[in-house]
Amino acid sequence: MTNSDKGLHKLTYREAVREAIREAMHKDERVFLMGEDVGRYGGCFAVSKGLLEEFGSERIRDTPLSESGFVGAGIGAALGGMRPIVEVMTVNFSLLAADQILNTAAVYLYMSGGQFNVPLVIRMATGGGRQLAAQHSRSLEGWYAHIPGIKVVCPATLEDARGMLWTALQDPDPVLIFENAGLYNMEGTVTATAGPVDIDRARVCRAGKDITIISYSASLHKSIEAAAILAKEGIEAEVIDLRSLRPLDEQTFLNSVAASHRALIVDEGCRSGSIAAEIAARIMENVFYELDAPVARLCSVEVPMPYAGHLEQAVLPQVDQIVNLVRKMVGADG
Amino acid sequence: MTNSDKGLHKLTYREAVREAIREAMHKDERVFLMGEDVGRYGGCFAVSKGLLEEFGSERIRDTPLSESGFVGAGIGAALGGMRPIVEVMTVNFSLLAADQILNTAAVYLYMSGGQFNVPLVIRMATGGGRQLAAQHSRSLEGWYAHIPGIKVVCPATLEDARGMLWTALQDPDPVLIFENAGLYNMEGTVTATAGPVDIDRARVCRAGKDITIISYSASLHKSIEAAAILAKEGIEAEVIDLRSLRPLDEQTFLNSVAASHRALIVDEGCRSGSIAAEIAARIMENVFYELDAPVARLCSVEVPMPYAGHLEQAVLPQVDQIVNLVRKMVGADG
Amino acid sequence: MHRKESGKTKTDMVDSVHARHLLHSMIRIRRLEEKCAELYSAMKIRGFLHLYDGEEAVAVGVLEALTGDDAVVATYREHGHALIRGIGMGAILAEMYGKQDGCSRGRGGSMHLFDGKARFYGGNAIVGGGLPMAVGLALADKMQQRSRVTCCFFGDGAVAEGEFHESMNLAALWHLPVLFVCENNLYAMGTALKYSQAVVDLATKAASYGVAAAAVDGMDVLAVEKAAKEAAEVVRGSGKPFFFECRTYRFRAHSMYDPELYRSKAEVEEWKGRCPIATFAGKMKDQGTVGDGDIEKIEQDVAREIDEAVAFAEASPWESLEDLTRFVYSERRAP
Amino acid sequence: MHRKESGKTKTDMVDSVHARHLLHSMIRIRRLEEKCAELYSAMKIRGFLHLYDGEEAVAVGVLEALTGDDAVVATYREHGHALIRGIGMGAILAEMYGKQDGCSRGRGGSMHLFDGKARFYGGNAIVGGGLPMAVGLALADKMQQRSRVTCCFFGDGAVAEGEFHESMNLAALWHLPVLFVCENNLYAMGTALKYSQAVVDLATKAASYGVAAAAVDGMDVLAVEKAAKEAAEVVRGSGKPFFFECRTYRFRAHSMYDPELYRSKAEVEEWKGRCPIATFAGKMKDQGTVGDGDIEKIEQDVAREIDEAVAFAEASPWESLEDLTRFVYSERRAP
Ligand SMILES: Cc1ncc(C[n+]2csc(CCOP(=O)(O)OP(=O)(O)O)c2C)c(N)n1
Ligand SMILES: Cc1ncc(C[n+]2csc(CCOP(=O)(O)OP(=O)(O)O)c2C)c(N)n1
Ligand SMILES: [Mg+2]
Ligand SMILES: [Mg+2]
Repeated sequence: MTNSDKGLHKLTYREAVREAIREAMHKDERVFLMGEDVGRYGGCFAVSKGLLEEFGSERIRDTPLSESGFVGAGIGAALGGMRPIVEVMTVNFSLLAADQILNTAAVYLYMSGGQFNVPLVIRMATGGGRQLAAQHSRSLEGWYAHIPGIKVVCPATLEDARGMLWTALQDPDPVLIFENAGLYNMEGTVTATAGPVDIDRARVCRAGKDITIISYSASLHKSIEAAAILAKEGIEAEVIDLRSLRPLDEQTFLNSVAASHRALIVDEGCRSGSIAAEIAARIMENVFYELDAPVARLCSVEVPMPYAGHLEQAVLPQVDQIVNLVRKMVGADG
Repeated sequence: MTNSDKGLHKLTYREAVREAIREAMHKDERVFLMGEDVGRYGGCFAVSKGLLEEFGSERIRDTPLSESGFVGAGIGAALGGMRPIVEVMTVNFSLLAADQILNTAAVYLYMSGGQFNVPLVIRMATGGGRQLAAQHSRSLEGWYAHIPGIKVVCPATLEDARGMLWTALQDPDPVLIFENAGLYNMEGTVTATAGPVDIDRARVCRAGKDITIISYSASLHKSIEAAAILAKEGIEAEVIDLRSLRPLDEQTFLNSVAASHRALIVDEGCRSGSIAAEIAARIMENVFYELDAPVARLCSVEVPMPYAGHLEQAVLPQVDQIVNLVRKMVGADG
Repeated sequence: MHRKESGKTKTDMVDSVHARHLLHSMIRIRRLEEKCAELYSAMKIRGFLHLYDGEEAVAVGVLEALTGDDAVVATYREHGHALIRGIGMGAILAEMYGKQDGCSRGRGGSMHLFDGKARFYGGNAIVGGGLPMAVGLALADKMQQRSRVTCCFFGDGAVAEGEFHESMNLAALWHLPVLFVCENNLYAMGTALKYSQAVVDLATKAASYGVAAAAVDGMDVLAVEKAAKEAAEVVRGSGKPFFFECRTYRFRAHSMYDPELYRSKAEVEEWKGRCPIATFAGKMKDQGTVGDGDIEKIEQDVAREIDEAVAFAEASPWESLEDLTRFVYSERRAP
Repeated sequence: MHRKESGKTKTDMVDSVHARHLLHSMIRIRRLEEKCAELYSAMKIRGFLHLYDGEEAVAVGVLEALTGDDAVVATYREHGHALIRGIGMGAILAEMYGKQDGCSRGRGGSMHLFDGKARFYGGNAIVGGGLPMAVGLALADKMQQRSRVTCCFFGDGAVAEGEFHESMNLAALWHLPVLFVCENNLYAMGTALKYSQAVVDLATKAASYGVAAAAVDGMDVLAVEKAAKEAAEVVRGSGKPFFFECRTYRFRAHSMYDPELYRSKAEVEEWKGRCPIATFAGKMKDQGTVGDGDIEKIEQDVAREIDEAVAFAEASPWESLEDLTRFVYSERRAP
């Protein structure tokens, strides 16, 4: 099924996640996948397609519509020595399991004085942009990142889609993996040996001296696109992929901003109380005197997501907005 | 039961909330209170004590332990023409109703193209400091403030405890009222005519030119205490009570910071992704060039709340920390 | 016109006007759904689209039991319910186009049809999420001494959600007039009922809440109508909830993305053989209650209605971007 | 020593060693709770404190049915369960003091007692929150082909939570070895069962999940023990869940803040007349299975154990502030 013995490997983000699951299931028999329609349906986003046939219904476990129940069962299974990957179809439905995630998974180790760690991985699709309206389009990864005791990672690239899962499974504590559903069809190549990645560090995707654009997940790609346009105008933007929202690798972006003196954060979450706000605050707290301009944020407009395409696109951060903002910021006193 | 025909009126925060509920129930027969143990038990924090006897079990409605069910029923009742006050015993348990709050209450008006507004008030106790450990000590008001479609208010004073409820009930949209449980025993006076208050505006509690301390709820009182200590040293801190976290009245604190050139935000929420981060970001975005020092945040340490008293106090912002921080900030280049 | 044949059971005794009305209703839904599928392929409709083909007898039969004052809470598979409840086909299609004249002003789409005048409370796309709301609507009626029914539709999949349990208990405990209508089409997306419920006879769930219940063949519009009317009468008369299971089947995929790996073509074909429209039409024709001409006329009327609705949707303007943040909060203060 | 009287039912036939063991266990709980109340007044213990007086027969009887390999998930009213499960009284009290030698290192307090070696999974203070975890622990056992039981305690109040429903269904659907133990003490805080459940006979809930069930007089330790052993055998033998309702009563207020407005003194007194310790002691004395001397000795042993535990807690150091952020995350990477 895979060509992993060959060098480079062409595939989609969806396939990268699938391969990561397959590999983990082969490497560690404690690993299993559980969630709504992961098996017989083939996965809501076709991520787990074919896995039921390969691993059987015990390890590719379809669950009833009981988010709180099966996320909690994931916690219990993790405590019982398994390494569950719980798929919550989309982050919107994870709100039904918010109690289990915050009040149990996130606090169990601490409350028990270090006795009970919860090696649970929860994967969820996130993000808007597909005209699914208010109940199916939330971007809550930044929101979850507020909670101590969990880790929150956001693979934006194929490497990370392929590699973060295993790293998360090796983590003794609960890790939430947010996959932006708009990325599943993204194609690219990963090396055959693509394996675990460090999820604690942000990554500089593009070097540049004029401004630092900090982003993650789907908006990373918009940021990179904008940087390419800006480069043609002679503006060199450094682009950073945060990768992990909790813990937040501040050193990487602080170093960059200290050098570029300007920062723009691009984030699909709603603006108020966003992870973008946190990053802005940290930049101010740490490299205030290096700043040539106030840190800017480009986030989603604060509305429940509308269905109509033109309205939805007006909610989400767009490439041209990034370009314009950067032009203004760099022009301001550069 | 009340002395509301006399001028000043001495009472506790708890009594102020109770009087607000009583008055609302008398004024508008569509108003009713529903939640766990609001009736026969007398209210978990004794807020609703005596109301069952006065209004009967239809309007002071004990619910089973079904947070999602009765919060959702509150939404339905609001849509059906009632004006429910739903009490979720503490914010910790509101996580069981997070789906109803975010995916229904917050989006219904928008999703329906303006047809169905949800005039629902949800009251919850919030906050730590009473040695209740990780599952009973969260401060999530700042977290909820991330969500468009709801309003989030935090009465810190007796006037607001007394007045915000009616204002919230007059609001056609869902309003979450967070009562810090540590304030229930706070005593003070309110005027007999204490009535609805404007919940859209922050309030300058104390004028000062050297720094702006921005806070709300329980930490407001710590901020005021710290300001008094600082005043003896000749440092004049302006103290602002945010009152509402969504919408956030930025003009009040921006004006203040523009004049004082320094800001400290004190917030019992966990630091990363806090409302404090949002305020810091807005200050930077709007009055960056007025700042003499980076905006500072004093938030809770990022741990699940420990039980032991000395550990818990080390988690929460404290008066002496505020004082020291301000001293340092004002000294820095003042 | 209406011939009463001896030996027929009571449900079969339906007059021609009513038979044509039921047939018309079901055909309106079916043709609308077909048009939606077509418009989806043409990319006029986007997002998720959940069609109701095969289940028409449920919405049509149940909604016959309600009055205009009653409330309806439905799911994301609600085009049929919205239509029969009286929302214009134009407003429904315009909504799916994302246009300003849509019944949710283009903000809701296929999954979120709403109508205040019809007391149609959506269009709820969180599975199980509408159940507590129905409880609350009924509570409001009870507290305001109004004798109305709140009818709440949900799928077999929703029964596994905690909110089902909480809502059933609340409605039973507080004696609230909710008609819980479980549209049991045997699958929740790709999960067959037997993989989601330890006990698959759903009507038995009601017992542990002390709620009256009935199950009916959801492919038989007359049976649904009759049983729904009885159920609604129980709700209206007692002020208490009723659990009404309609056993049905969806002919199409769960949504437009579903490759239908989880069920066999044979199973689908077998159920298609029980098509509620064809079955009912056939029976009525056999009885002579409706004729070929009647059906032809219905089809023509519906075709015209659909053409007009499409034209309406096409012509409707887009919401202005300036209004993007309108309706996040209400525009007025006093409720 | 053990006299078998004719005419006694089987549950009454208990040998003296076992009778003293049960009595000792129940008295340990009772005296510990009394000490807790005292220490609470002395402000040595803070936060919420939920005492178990009156319900001792449940924890003692049920835990007799488990082996050391089995897992226990309990609520915030879990001192008794923790104690009987083998956590030292010193570690329990030190926890309530907030000290470093506490079984949760002072981070949990009364509501969050934990012990890895005892497979004691807390100490869960979100009502209903432990139920899905129990399902998962049992799932892990099943997937790893271990024949163990997960025993999950919860109150009558928890039955109204959606998580009860989801957990029962999952355990039944997947055939998981969970012993669900409902400690029905008739109240959830101040809410009597009749105000929280439309159907108050809780054991009947199990039917809609196809789960075997039994209800037992929770004031009778022998009855609880016998029925619990049978229930645990069913779980162990079948690998399937069992719903076990213990009908009991709490003699004290819900927590230290509760003015007990919701029930009459007379009701409390009546139940106190059925005290599981006094009743059992009386019966055993009548039968001659235990003597006054036995009981005196038990009381002395327990008093000494408590004194030592208090001394241990008093002497235990406070956790250093430097360790405040320890255990937010694990210290090692590889699991
Ligand atoms: C809480 C929640 N979880 C998951 C989903 C994704 N989802 C949408 S429809 C559906 C199946 C629902 O099945 P059922 O209730 O039987 O209704 P049907 O689609 O068959 O009409 C699922 C899993 C959702 N919308 N909400
Ligand atoms: C989800 C949730 N809601 C509310 C509370 C507050 N609370 C704590 S105990 C309790 C009553 C629980 O009653 P029951 O389950 O019968 O257990 P008991 O206390 O009688 O042992 C309540 C309402 C909580 N801890 N968790
Ligand atoms: Mg279905
Ligand atoms: Mg109880």
